[in-house]
Amino acid sequence: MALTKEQIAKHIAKELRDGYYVNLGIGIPTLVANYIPEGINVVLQSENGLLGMGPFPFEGEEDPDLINAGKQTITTVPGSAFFDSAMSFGMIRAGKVDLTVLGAMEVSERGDIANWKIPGKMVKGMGGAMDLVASARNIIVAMVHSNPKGGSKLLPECTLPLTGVRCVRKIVTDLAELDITNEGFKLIARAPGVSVEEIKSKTAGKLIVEGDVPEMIF
Amino acid sequence: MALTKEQIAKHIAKELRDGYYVNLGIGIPTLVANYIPEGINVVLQSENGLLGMGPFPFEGEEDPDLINAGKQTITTVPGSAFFDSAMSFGMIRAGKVDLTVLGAMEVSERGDIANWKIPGKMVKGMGGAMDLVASARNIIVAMVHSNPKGGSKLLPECTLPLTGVRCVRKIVTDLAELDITNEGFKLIARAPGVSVEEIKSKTAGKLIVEGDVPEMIF
Amino acid sequence: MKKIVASADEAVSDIRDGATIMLGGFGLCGIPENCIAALVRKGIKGLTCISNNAGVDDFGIGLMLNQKQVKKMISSYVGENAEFERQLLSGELEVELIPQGTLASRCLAAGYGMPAIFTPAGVGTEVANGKETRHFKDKAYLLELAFEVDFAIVKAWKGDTEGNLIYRETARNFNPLMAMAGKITIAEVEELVPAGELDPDHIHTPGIYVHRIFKGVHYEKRIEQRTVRKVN
Amino acid sequence: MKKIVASADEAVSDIRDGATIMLGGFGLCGIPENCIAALVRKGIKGLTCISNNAGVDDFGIGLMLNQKQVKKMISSYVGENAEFERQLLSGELEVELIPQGTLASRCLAAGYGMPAIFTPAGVGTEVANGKETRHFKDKAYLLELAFEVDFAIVKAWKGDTEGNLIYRETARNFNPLMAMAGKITIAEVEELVPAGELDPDHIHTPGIYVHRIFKGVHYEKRIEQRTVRKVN
Repeated sequence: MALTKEQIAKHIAKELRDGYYVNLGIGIPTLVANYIPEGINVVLQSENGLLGMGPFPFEGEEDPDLINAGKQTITTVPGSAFFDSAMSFGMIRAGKVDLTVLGAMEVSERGDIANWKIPGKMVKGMGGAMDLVASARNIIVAMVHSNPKGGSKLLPECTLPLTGVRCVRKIVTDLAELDITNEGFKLIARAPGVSVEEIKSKTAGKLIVEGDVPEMIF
Repeated sequence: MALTKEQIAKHIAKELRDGYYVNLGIGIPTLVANYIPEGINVVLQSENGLLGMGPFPFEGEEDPDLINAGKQTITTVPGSAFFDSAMSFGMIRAGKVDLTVLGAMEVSERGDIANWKIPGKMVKGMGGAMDLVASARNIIVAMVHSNPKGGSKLLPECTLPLTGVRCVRKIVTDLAELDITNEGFKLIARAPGVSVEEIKSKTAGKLIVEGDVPEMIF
Repeated sequence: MKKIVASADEAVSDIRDGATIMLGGFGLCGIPENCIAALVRKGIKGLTCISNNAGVDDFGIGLMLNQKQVKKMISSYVGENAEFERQLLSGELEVELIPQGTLASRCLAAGYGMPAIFTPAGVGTEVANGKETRHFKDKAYLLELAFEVDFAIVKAWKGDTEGNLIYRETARNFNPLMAMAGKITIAEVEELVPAGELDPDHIHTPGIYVHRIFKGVHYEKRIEQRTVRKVN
Repeated sequence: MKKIVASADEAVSDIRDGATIMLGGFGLCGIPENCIAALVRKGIKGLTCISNNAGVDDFGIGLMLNQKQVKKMISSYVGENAEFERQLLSGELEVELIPQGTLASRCLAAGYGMPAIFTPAGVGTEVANGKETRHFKDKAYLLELAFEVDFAIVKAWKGDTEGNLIYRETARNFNPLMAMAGKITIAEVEELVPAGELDPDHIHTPGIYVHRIFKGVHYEKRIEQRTVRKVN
């Protein structure tokens, strides 16, 4: 069975390590914050200028001066810090953010990512995505395996305009966890009940399957 | 009569305009702060990270966390701000400091300045001088006209290692006020009782004298 | 020299048709509401606006777009805004999209007197077109130039008569960077106090970067995405 | 992951002979007194020290110079220090002098992930020797590379358990810049408080840049030039 968005997020949360500074993109990545394993402390960075992002505020406690990069009202946790956008992207570029999770429209087998522009459609802009993918040491893409038309989003080459080149390290889709290797997409784990054959058929880029690929455990 | 250090400072203080941000170097330049004309507000910048430097503290009120670029204990005036060294030199480089006054060992007729290194002697370093002379929009040198051996400090070319090139705009010495022009040192004013001939004889670089050169008034 | 001006209208009085202006804020958070309203009243046209976003249909820079005052937007993310999209598709409006960190760094470069900076953002993408790419230790970077703008307009929480500014929470964002980048910088603040009332250790933008300051009024501080959690 | 360490000795325990370390402070103002004492106790040798100054004979980095622990100093201004001068003239000590603003900017570049910056400081002087000069709009700049250091050691006024730091007055100077530039950054603070006690708007160095923090003891805070005015 294909994973739900929540399960994709939960599986990615296993990558978190104690003390990590983490930047979570809009959409599925945001959900990762709900599944931080027990005993692990991570600090969430919001690239509009905050370390130590907390959950959404309770109704009536929204503060218009306190939003995240998705422009949502949020809160802070104890020990948070505010800073300007230059320092925010400065710490990202300097590799101080340990993990970045973001969505994508396409990922190539070399780790190129496209997630900001569809030719012919109104382009809203890259926001901070190009900075994040060019700089973060560890980039995980959270996305569904196939686009709405049923085409694979894991390709030999991206067809859409690129956001960054050779930067993605890992992809977690509704069907599988895959690492980007020099040889292509390496299958690390399958969604429960999803066969290697199904993943193979839905992955247009080169897929490497070594030995017995375990099922994810939730 | 040659000017005293205090008179050199007082004459330079006439260049101050209301609202100026000013950086004063060590030595004679520091004294300029004592002669700020009435009705004129200037803000003193200290490149170790302060805007709004005040006078020395009263005895017993010295604060070791509050020093100027000369490492002297100082105070602040109301409306001061602290910042780090990158921002401090950032505002200098960006031309936000209106006037810089500093000492020199030699100035050339093109406006080159040497004030940091004497070959054969222990070199202490340039500190912030190279940043200041390379960046300030308006640099006035305060110095005596001749070196201790009687040689001119206003030269066709500097003989000492340079601090900056073509950056000095004006020089006030114990004998004269001179502007740097495309043609050389232009005599603007004489110290009271000092003749054009004396200034000419003590200026090794090209000196331009046009019309009647007024005496300074104190 | 007094930096205090009486109103937003006075603060923007010498901004002319065709000017290039920067406006602080991220989304609708920390935007100079009073100055935007004054620019709309003033009715100047042909502006190039540098701002991370372009507002929404009826707030922020959207208000200027509605009056067709903007010739070109330079932003990292736009188009929460139907009128914006219409003008863009009809060719009335020009848009230059640049990565958010690059936007921030080009402001910083201007404020720190650095003519250009290197960033890896956009290497290998269409953002790199026409730009110099340079390698340092096997990593590729783009050379990006410092902004040069006539006016920067920012919003702070508190300010003093010397022009010192303090921002609040994530309303800081681009404001201190743009404050440093303007040839003329205009700051509107929620609270304006006499020099000496702000702790000099707490100041985010030293007054040397600020040329005009006034106390703004009637801040709406509209929330773009109101998200809440339920009380358990 | 706990950033708190018990002492200066624990904080510097893995700094080895031959390491490159940065030390915050300007003159004797805002220097990491506790860590310097621990480095002297530890007795490691062959250090390259990046710091704006080199202390005085019996305080600051001067204490490390006395023990001949320093192979090379990278500073903007040195030599308030007889032992320093002796070692320099005898060839025991190597010195690289760089303009103060360049020193600051090369730290900033490291902390902001910029491989290099351009500055006009030193153009046309011996500082420019061997460096790339480049013109932007007819003004010449030198290309200066970001620092790369193993350890940065800084002193702050207040810190919290997350590593957030606040500096006091001109004791800020190079400290926030060096804090950003270290692969490992060690902060000693006068007051160490639980997370949540510092106002997040007042923090100068966000904890992400700080790896180890401890409460320092017995600060001497020596004054280098005690200057006072007379009561009228």
